[in-house]
Order: sequence, then structure tokens, then C-alpha cells
Amino acid sequence: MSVNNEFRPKIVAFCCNWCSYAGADLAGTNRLQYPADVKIIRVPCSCRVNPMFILRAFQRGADGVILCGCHPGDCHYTSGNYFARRRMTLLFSMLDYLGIEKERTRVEWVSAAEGAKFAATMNDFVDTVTKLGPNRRLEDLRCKN
Amino acid sequence: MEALIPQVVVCTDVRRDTPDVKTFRILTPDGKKPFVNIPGQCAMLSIPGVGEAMFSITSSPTNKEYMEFSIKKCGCLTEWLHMIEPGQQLTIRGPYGNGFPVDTALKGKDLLFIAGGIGLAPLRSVINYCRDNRADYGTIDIIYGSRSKDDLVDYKEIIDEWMNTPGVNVHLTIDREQEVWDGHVGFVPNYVKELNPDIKKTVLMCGPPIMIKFTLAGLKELGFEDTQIYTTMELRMKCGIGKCGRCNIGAKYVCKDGPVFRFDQLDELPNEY
Amino acid sequence: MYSIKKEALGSLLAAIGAKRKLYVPADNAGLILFTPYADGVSVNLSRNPDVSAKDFFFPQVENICRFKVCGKTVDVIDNREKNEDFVVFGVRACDVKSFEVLDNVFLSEPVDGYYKDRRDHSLIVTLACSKPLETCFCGTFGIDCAAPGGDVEAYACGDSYAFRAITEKGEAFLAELSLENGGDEAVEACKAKINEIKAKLPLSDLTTEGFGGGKTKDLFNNPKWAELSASCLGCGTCTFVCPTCQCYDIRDFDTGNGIQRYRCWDSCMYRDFTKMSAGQPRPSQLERFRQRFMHKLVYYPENNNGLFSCVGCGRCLRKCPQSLNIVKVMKALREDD
Amino acid sequence: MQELIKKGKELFANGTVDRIIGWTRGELPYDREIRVFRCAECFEKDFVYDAFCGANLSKYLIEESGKEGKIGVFLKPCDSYSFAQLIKEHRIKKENVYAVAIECYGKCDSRALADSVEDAIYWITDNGPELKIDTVSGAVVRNTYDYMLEKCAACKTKKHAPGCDETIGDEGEKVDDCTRFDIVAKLEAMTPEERFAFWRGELSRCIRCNACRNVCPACSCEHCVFDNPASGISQKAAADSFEENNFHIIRAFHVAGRCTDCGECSRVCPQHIPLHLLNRKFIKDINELYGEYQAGENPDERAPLTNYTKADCEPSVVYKRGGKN
Repeated sequence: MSVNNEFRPKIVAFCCNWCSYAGADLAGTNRLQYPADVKIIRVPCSCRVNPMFILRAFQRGADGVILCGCHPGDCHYTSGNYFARRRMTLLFSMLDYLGIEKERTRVEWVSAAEGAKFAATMNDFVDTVTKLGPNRRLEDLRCKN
Repeated sequence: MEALIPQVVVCTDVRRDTPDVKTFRILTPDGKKPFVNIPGQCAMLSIPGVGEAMFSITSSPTNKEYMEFSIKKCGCLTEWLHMIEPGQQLTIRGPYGNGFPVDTALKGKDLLFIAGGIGLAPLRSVINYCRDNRADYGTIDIIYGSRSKDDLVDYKEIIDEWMNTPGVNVHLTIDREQEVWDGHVGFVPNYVKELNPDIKKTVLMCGPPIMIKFTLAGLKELGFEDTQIYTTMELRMKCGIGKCGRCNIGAKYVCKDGPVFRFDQLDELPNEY
Repeated sequence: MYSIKKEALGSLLAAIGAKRKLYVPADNAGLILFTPYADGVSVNLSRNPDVSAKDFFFPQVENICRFKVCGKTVDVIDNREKNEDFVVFGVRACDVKSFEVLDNVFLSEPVDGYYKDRRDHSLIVTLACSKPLETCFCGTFGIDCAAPGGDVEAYACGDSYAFRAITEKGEAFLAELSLENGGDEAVEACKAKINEIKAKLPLSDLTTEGFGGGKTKDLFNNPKWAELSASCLGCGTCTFVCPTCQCYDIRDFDTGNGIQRYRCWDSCMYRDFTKMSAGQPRPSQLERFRQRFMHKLVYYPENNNGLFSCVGCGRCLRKCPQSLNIVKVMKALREDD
Repeated sequence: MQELIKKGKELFANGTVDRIIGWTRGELPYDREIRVFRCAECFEKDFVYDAFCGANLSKYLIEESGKEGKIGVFLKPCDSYSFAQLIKEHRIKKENVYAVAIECYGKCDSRALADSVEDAIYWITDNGPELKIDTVSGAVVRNTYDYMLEKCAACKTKKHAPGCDETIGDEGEKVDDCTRFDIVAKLEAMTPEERFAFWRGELSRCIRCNACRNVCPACSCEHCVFDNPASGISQKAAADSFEENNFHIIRAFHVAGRCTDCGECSRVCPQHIPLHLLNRKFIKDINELYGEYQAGENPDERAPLTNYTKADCEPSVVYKRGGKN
């Protein structure tokens, strides 16, 4: 067996229960390929994700974190994703300000019907993060060994 | 051996005593007692990842086979402990604290044990020690109260063993009337006064702070002196060896200089416990 | 006594640093912090460093052990770091005294092996305080900043530094460096000058009268505590910059592939310090504030033959966000008499 | 200062207040501590208002306004925004506070001043533009403007927030040429590597004493997430560089949109970490992305993070703006 030393990023995807998680499901039932490096965490609404979730994902070894929610205007709870949008914008801007590669974080709106978009987004995000290499600036060394 | 590094032990048996108290039997992986202790001493039990806390050792040192801890569910670690099954490994370090002066001040004395609720846990160690060394002590009176019959810790042992030991008198009480209960009903402080114990006895007391407060007042009314009354204390602890600073009351560290104090010693300390 | 020219300090430090790990007081964002010696480090010996030297022996975070948990089994692994010999340069008299205060805690039975190992691997080069500050009151606790002690004593006298070995370890250390003899007279002059300044310090008249073991009853219920503690924020600054504060917490961190048990500095000023599921013996900031000072001025001396657990370094005077400090407490509590 | 003392005595005399919170002389020549004065006499004797009164009194009012009686307080312009914001958040009971707006021309950074003098300081005389410092080895003079607190050097406004009961002296104006975002902008213009190195250098000094959190008027939670063992992040110490970053990002984030930029966090930090640069980054972003917003200024306006518009920018805006790559 050959050992593959190629870097495979760990990606955490927070998916809103009502749209994006269903979108991921659709991608699966349609047999659309996206890398297995993406670990999906289902949340009730994109607004449920607080900044600490994102940071802790990085702490525990994620190389990229993506948040998927309903398209603006389509939130199951009317306005959750609007709040999430502001929050994540400010958080990502702050991470960038601290010198953490801004491509490691992303927000994407994926509806339940957009299985193809989900797969495409994940493929693209995994590619981007793979190019960036492992997360070094926001890692917790204690979690490494 | 580093004091802060614990040893691994196995919980070989879990016994439910009351709805919120379980007794855990602890042995080393090769089936021995983890260490030797004096009645009234404590040990740091821990579930790695959950936390570490100080518990009084409930079993008597005369029990050479195993060590027991009676633990009430009241916080984060204790809730986890209540969920474990036999065979689970835990960690332990100890023994810590001074323990009761069973071989010195208490020797040859008539003893009066007063306990409320889970307060029996540390006293059970002493009671069983005294029962096993029956000749060394005078009469033993035990006054034990709890909220209800179901909340009496070690009820089976009390009925089957303590009550059948010569020279041991057990007085049980519960807070409120219960159909299945034909014994005494009422709070411990009042029951103590009712029983009007001989003031030559030495008192060992443990229970909730409010019980201690009123029982102490009652005992003093009856003519007991502070120097006759022992209690065992509980404060937040982390290191167990008098270094981390949190169980500090006055110049004493409860983990090292306590947990057993005589009331005249407590009087010397600032009232911060 | 050995002596070198001031310009030669850099090459001396380089020579020490080549053999052992060396920490020197250096500039950092307007602070002076003990920093690992390396080329380009800007050594600053003008005043006592902002963070005490206790970190070298009692670091803010220290691994105790690691647990591997697998099903119902638990493995304990001692994964503490191995210490190598190190030298700390420029420690002042107050911090040296603080090591004694810490030793009484950590080296009493049962000995704290983590602390002891670090102590054994250390060599302390002290520096006499040529310019004590308005916040300095080490004299109150009988500490002479002109005779700092440690393994090797250093004096900044005029255009040279003089060194004197205090311990055998220090003797061997100085012998290795092959320095020139001399400097005795300059040191005496330097000491005389320090003593002259010491007498003029604003806090030079502060005494420990009224404090010490056995004073609990006199001080504990003093009504002044309420006002003294009123503006305390409950942060841990005073305890963390203090060279003698030694309270710690033990915590578990789930790393995802094992549990790391570590200890870290804790502060009696924090409300969760004594909080139990059963209650809180120190419910308000008044009790927490009182505990800190009572411990330093009464409880600790009671257990340690009258040695106070304050060394007068003055860091809490400078660093408290709201200007509370031990000097104020001592003065206020004494006013009654 | 005399005017303030006169006002304070008047408030005591006419029964408006039964106590006043203010500054008083501390142990050292540059120390000012905070005290609650309970009588006109002690107020007259001990109250001080001078160049060293940098501390913001607003946070104390959370507790004090919950007590019986009415408390008087003197608010500098920047303090008044914290005060107004806390009222907006229903953390201060306004009916129990009598707030007097007072002028401020910048306060001295006493630590920096003390550090600049090598000898023990006996006394400091404030002569306006210069400070005369008497030391053990003679007097030295320092230029007041060189030792201003950062928050004062980059003062944003001399105008008080609404909500004060009266004003002593003239109401000031907003500072037009405020420079408070200059360093933020400078950092944004750096490369991510430079920014990362900059922040590592600063944050690695953190000793997690929590002074920044405890002094912050916006950090008014009864139980902080960092003290909650169940939150999974209450690590108490900066056990890893991640913890340092995490603490400071989350601390700043939790006050984003509520932070009035009063500068207390940077003033109290014993390790000289420029914490205001984190808070100002959020303020700058909010201003640029969601419109100018000053916390505490408008009691009826919704805070930017509890508000939204349908036309808000997408988070991907971060890829385009901000720092270069």
C-alpha cells in the first residue's frame, strides 16, 4: 500500500436544517460528487452559528469552515440568515484582520433545490483550502498530538 | 511520585442508596485497595475530561478488601459519576486530610454521631471503624435524619448491622410523615434535644450547614462544650495538598489541616465557610 | 568580586547564552519583560521587569499529565516537559525573596515536583536596584534591594558591572566565565548610594506593625474592608503580576485524542474560585478582596514563622486598573489605632 | 474642579442625590481611585477631577443604580456614551442616577508617564501643557500631550451622549479630524503575514487577567461565557496561542455594535496590548458596511448586529475589501 502524503483538508460545513442540509441531501441522492473531506454539521438555522463555533472548528483541526444557509429572504425563521450574514461578515473581516487567511472561511446560500450548487460549492471550497494548505494560524497545538 | 498525578482505579460496583445517592466500590486494576486511610479522610476522584473533586472515603479502614464512596448527585462531576457502570476506570489520589482522632482523643469515649442526609458518608467510616474495634470505645449512639425514608443512606446496613451491634443505639428520624415509616418524625436538631444525650459523650457531627447550626446551638443548650464536638467540612478544593489556595480559611487549609475540626478550633477561624 | 565594563555586558550575556538558556529583562511594547536572550534583544536593566520572575518556576500554564481514555479504561501518561539548565539575569531583591515565599508552599510536603525541578535547574543572577521607584516598599518586609542575593549578585556601578558569587553554584558559574577581579570599592559606593535613595522613598516609612500571624480577629471584621474593596473590578491583574501569589487551578482539556490535565494560575479575586455546587463561602468581592490581603499579611505569616507573603515589589500598585493596592490596605487598616 | 465640587455639594444639599461616585486621590501621585462619597463634607474633602481621572465610572452604575436612593455621577464625554448605551440596554436604572456632563481635555496615561521617569516620583504638578514631576533626584518636566491616554490622543468627540441631566461648562463638538482609525487602516494595508505577526506579538503577551473584560462597560453579562465551564472555552489561561486569539476575538465580538470606544480596555491592560484596535476594527467595519454608527448616541436606534437590511453586503465582501493578499 502506498502512503499518500498529499494534503487533504478537513472542512467543516455548518448547514441550515431547512435549505442547505436538504440541498446536501439532494446532492447525495443525485449522486453528485463532492470530496469526503467535508464534514457537515446540521444547525437549525444559519443564525444558530455563533463565532465561537467557527473558531472551535479551527481549534479542533478544521482547515476551512463554510456556513450554508437559506437564500436571503427565504429563511424558515424569516430573518435568521440576515443576522447571520452581518455576523459572519464582521467575523470574517476580523479573522482577516488578525492575519488568518480569509479564503478559509466562506458563507454560501444553498436552497433545498440546489443540490448541484451544493456539490459545486464544496468542490470549489475544498480546492481553495487545499491550495492554502493546512491551517497553521488558528490551530491549537494541544489538539495535534 | 508526583502528588498531582493520580492512579487508575476501577469502579467494581455501583449501588443505588437513595434516589440521588450512589455508593461506588473502588479497587485498583489488580484488585487491591488503592491506599490505606484513617476514618474521615478524603480522596480526589476524577473522571478525566470531566473534572476532579474531593470526596470523603465512606468505607472503614478495617475493610481490607475495597474502598467505598457514597456520592450525592449535585454537580457536574457527580452527575457523570452517577452515569458510570461497573468496570469503568476512574482516577484517584489521596488520602488527604487529617481524619478523625480515632486512636487518640476519641479512644475510650462514649460517642454520639449526628448526621443529616449525605452527611452520614464521612461518619460511616468512623462508625464502622468503631464497631470493628468495639472494645476501644464506649457506647455508640447514632442519630441520623433525612428528608424521607428513601433518602436514608445505607439503610440496609443500618438495620442489619448497626442495630445488631451490642452497645450501638441507632435513632433514625425523617423530616415528614410517611406511610411506610413508623419511626420518629422531625428535624435532627429537635430530635437531639428530645433524646437529651449524656453530656459526657463526644459528638461527631456532619450534615447540611443549617442542621449543624441548629444542632450545635441545641447541644450547647444541653451543656456540651465546643471541645467535645467534631465536625467535618467541605470547601472547594483542587490540589488536595494545601497549595492551590482555594480551601483556605484563616491560616488553615481544609484539605490539609482539615476536613475534621473541633468546634473550638473552628471558632478561631474567620467565619468564611 | 569580578568586574566588567558596561560595554562588555553584551558579550558576557552572549557567552552565558551560548552555554545555557538565558533570560534577560528586555524592552517589549513599553514594558520590560524577561525574554529569552538572542541577538538583537534590547536588554533593559533600568527598572524591575513588569512581570515577576515566578513564571520561571511556576509558569502560567503547566501540563500535569495526559489521560488516554478508551471505552472503560483510562491510562495516565506523565507528559511534563523536561527542563534544562537555565539562567535568569537581572532578578531584583524582591523577586528573589518571593522565591523563598513560593518555596515554603511548593517545597513543603508533599513536594511539588514540577516546581522543584525548575528550581533545581535554575541559576539566578540578581541585580541590585540602583533606582528604586515610588512604588517600591521592599524595605517594609526587611528586604535590602542593595543586597539582592540569589546565586550571583550583580551591581551596576558607574561604567562597570560587578559580580559576586553567593552560592557554590554561582561560584562555579562565575569561574566558567573567566572574568577579571575587582570592583569591591565601586560596589560599596553603589550600595551607599542605594541606601541613600532608599531612605528617601515615599513608602520608606511603611511598616508591618499591626500585621502578622494571630491578627485575624483584629483585622478580619474591620468595617474598612467594604470601602477598600468597593471599586475592585474582580479581575486577576494583581494576583497575576504578583511574585508571591501562587493559587492555581487544575483543569482538563479534551484535545480530541486524549485529555490534557493542566494547571494554570488562578486568582482569589475571581468569583468562581471558591464556588461550589453547594454554595459560595466568599459571595461578594469584599470577601474575595479581603482574602487576598489577609492571606498575604496574616494567614501566610502565621504558617511561616512570620514571613510575609508580600515582598514590596510594587507591581500591584502600578498595574491595578483602579489603583487599589496592598499599601492602601495596610495604611487604611492601621488608621484606627 | 471647584465648579464640580460646588455642584456636588449642591446636589447633596438639595437632596437630589444621597451619594456621588467620583474620583479621589490614591496612594501614588498619579493614582486616582474610584469612591462613592456619602456626604457633602467627605466629597468636598476628597473629590478630585484632574488630568489623571481617566477611569470610566459608567460600569459601576450598573450595581450602584440597583441600590436604594439616587447616585450622582460626573461623566466625561466618552463615559457618557457608555452610560447611554447601558441605559439603552436596561442595565442602568436611569431613575436612580443623576448624571452631570463635564468637560474633558484629555487624560494622562499615568503608567506611561511613570515609566518615563527613572527615579521615584514624589509629586506631580499639572501646569496644563506640561507636567512638573518632583523625584528623588530633582524635578523633571514632561509634555502633557506626549503622555495622553491613547483614547484621548485619538479623541472622537467632546460632545456628550444624550441622557445627562445637566452640563457643566460648554458642550463640545465632535472631533472632525479624529485619527482613531488610522492604525486600523494601516494594519489593513499590511499583508496577512505581517498582520498575523503583529497580532501574535501583541496577543502573546496576554496573561488572561480579565482586566479588559471586567472594566469594559459593554461587558455587563452577569456570567461571562469565559467563566462558564459548560461553554467548552473557559480555559482560564492562554494555554495555547489559539486560546489567546480566541479570547480576544470573542471578547471584541461580544461587544461589537455596543462598544462605544471608551478605551478602558487598553488603558487597564497590564501588558500594553492595544485592545482598542480590535474593537475599532469592528466599529470601522460597521461604519463602512452598514452606515455610521456610534453606540450610545441614539437611544432609539437598533444596534447594528441586532439589525439588518435586505440589501446588506454578502460576507464575500471580505475577499474584496480589507487587507491585501
